[in-house]
Amino acid sequence: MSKRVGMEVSIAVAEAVKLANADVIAAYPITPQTHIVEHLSELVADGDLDAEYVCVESEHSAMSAVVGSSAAGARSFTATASQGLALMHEILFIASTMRLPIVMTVANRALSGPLSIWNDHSDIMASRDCGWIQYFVENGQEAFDHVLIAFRVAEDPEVSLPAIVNLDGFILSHMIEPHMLLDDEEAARFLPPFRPINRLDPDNPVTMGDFATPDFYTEVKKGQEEALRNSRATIDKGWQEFAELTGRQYQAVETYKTEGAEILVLSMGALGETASVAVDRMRDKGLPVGLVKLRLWRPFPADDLLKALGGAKKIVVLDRAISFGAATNPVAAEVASLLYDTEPRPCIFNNVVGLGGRDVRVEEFEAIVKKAMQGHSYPGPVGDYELIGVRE
Amino acid sequence: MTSKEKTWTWREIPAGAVAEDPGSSSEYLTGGWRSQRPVFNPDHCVQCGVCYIYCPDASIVMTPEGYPDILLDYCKGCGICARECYMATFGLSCFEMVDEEEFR
Amino acid sequence: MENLNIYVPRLLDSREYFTAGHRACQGCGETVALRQILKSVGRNVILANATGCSEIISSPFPQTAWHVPWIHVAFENAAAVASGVEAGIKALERKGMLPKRNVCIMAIAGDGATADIGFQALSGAVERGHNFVYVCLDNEAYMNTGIQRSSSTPFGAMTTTSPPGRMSKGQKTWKKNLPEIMAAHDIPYVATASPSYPFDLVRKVKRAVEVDGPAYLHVLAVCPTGWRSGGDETIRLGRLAAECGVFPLYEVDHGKYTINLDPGQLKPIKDYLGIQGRFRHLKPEDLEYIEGRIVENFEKLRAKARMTAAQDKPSRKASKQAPKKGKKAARSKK
Amino acid sequence: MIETRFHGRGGQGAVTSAELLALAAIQEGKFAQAFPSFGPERRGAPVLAFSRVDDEQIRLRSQIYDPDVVLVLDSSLLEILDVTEGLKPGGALVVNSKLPMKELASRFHFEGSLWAVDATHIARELLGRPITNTTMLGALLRATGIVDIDSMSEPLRHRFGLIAAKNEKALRAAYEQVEKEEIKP
Repeated sequence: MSKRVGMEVSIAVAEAVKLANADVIAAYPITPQTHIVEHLSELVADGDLDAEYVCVESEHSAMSAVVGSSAAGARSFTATASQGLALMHEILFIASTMRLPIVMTVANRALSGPLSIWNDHSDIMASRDCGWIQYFVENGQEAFDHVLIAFRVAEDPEVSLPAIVNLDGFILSHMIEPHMLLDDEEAARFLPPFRPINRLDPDNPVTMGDFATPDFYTEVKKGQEEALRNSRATIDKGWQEFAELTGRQYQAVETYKTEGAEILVLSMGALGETASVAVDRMRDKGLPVGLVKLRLWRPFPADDLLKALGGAKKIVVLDRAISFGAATNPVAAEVASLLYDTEPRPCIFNNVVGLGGRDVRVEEFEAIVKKAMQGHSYPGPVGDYELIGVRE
Repeated sequence: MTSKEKTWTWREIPAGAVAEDPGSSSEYLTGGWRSQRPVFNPDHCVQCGVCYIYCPDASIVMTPEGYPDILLDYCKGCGICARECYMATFGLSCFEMVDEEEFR
Repeated sequence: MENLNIYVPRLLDSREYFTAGHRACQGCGETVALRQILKSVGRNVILANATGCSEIISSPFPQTAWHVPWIHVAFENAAAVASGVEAGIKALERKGMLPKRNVCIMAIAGDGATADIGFQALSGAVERGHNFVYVCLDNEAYMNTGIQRSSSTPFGAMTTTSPPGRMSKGQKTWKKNLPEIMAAHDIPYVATASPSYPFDLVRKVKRAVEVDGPAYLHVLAVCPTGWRSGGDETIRLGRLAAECGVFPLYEVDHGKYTINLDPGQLKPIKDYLGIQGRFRHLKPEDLEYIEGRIVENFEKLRAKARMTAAQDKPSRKASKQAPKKGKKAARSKK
Repeated sequence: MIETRFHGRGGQGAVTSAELLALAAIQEGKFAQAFPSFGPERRGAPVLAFSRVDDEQIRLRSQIYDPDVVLVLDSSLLEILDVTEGLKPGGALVVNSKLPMKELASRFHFEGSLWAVDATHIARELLGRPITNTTMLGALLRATGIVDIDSMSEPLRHRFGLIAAKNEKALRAAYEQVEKEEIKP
């Protein structure tokens, strides 16, 4: 039976990995991810989880080790943040090309320099093209659920791709809150044993990680791209089956009070919950404001997002990372290209908020929306963005 | 690679781009790299197998009788066999390196 | 030490696990080593290969020269990948998801991937005590990218990034002593080997596989292309390297040093350097300097062998148990 | 929703206080958050922790600026911090202090109630060491009623195991001994 338990989100994530009966965990300590792997090492030390816990000497080796263990056929997990993800960067691309269904939680944190241990999305945005399935979660419950969902989808033979569950560092990772935990039987029902599509096996030797000449590289990349795009059907199926088990229904794009909204706020991650409080307040004041939350970042849910954004005149896109020198910031860039052909084309107001742990308050959401309501430029502005709260 | 593989569409590439056929590099013939060919003289051979174990290209196999058989499809003509032949110590190497030209 | 290589094939696995059709240069020493190593291990092995010559010559998609399961991930992480494979197999076997079969996990990497870019991953993996064999195929430079110097390039050698010139004699630094660094990790087994001595190499591979815990093999891989030597000189150069003391053949088995080939009087260094184009620019005084250091280093090695001679070579049984106990003790201290 | 700010020094267990309160609330079926001030503070430095408790799901994830309740574990912090900063009018300040109530009260100028108890004394006596995080929770519960005092037993047991009983005893002692004074600005 599911039970409702108060615990730190990081601990809940570790408990989900335990329920997934992971075989290998390789990780390196980095704030604010550390509590996840500390708790996992405790679970292994106490015999509550029968897994190999590999205390690697760097994140590069953490990712390399789970590539090795996954290729050996073991269900493999790691977690990291910020510089750690940056150090893994090289291997992320190889893991997805090799179609190894590793699951990783990233406790999103700013990238150095200057060194900042606090939360934003610059770490994952720098690795967004790594070919992994990428989820963003809003609270501890979603984080817990998505570890299991991520394994379920990643290991589906139709998909066989690695997955990242992004949870905001500190804001979620260090938060104590209630979680509905599954029991072993429910988890086992949802997550069948891992049956790898390729495995390092002396009885059936294959060569993994070969090099491709120009004659083949394009075809290999095309196959990988198709696999990631096609994973969407399995992701939806995973969410559906999870809803049948728990009653908790997830979607790639979720909307909050969007009916009749003229202006929509688009957010990813934990920001969405605070934003929803701001929407409540603005709706109470009679403002036609709604909220759209992107749970699935890769594969990008273009159709769902088009549907969710359709009809709005103005869209406030919240980015939590700067794409230095770019036309616009990462999320806004995707949204702008998505909406290029819509008629009439809505106005996109791009705001960068919450860099390096800068708190985002309900009042700030309201101010952002108010400003966008007064904004007139059309079509655009896209390249323009506002860095909220910066001292001039 | 075979011409068939060269026309593989992306759908035909195995997931993860694994090479599923062990030892398939043998489809690729490296014999064309050779400018000199080892010519074997069985009269000198003591069946020691030194040539076999030192061949970088696995292009010497031992016959059931214990003599080396050179796979000219793969031999790159490095000359290690001629040089390392046990009998070469006595000036009686089993292999003579002969210019490929002479076999045209 | 064998001095007669007679009837070699009868003592070895006749199957080829590293097949013909690979793209190595004529006279490649690395591929001789790979053939011998795999004949020694047999088919019950999983290889994790670093980026480098051995990887690039063997795995052009969709072909492969390998008859054993093989994975290549990147340049600097063969040890980390191998440690993950080992952990995965261990977990799956313990959980009853795979039958127990004592498969050998082996990492293969060049000297750059070992001494330079992959050094951290190697140190980490052996410190953690994974049961695997790490094989460094040392051809003394980044041959795959066109002969750039590594920290394993010997003093004075010409490479494309250590060219001799008016201000330079070639490689300015002494070769990094990887086997000793690995021995300092206090792992069960460290050995140097050369495919010019197949019996010795084959025995060492078997020992490396047999010990419980990490084992490190440092194998000299003569590279005619990078060393500017004749393709047919490869095996001979390997012998000269041992006989001149440039590449001493020795092993450190649970701390006990054994020199496997001690010619007493080392052969003159010019016998070895003189037939390689990469040393052609060196002057007699340079050779003298090199010779001096090599003799000195060989003496140090002899001293270590003498110092540890009294130590009993651990029996097979003991070698299976002793490191385990040691590991436990070390862990509980942390 | 009741928002509480906890003041302590690194190592005194302010974060644990916030955590225990949230866990007790969750156990009662309520919704709660507890979180530290996210920083690299080390032992001895002044630290903050926060909690939110509500009957409905909490969606607010910004920091707490205007708490309903402020809890101070260490009276020496009163000298260096304005612990009443942002405290809502009518809020409660719960302080560990051995000063007579009148003297303590004279130091504050906010609108609300001041609650004080000599938690250090209680902790020394009942726990054998001056760690006041669990003791002060007793004062907090008396002052606010955020959760039922009996709801603390389980989180304490889970957290402290064998020494849970001692901690609960100290918590209950503070609950009994805490004094109140209304403060006017």
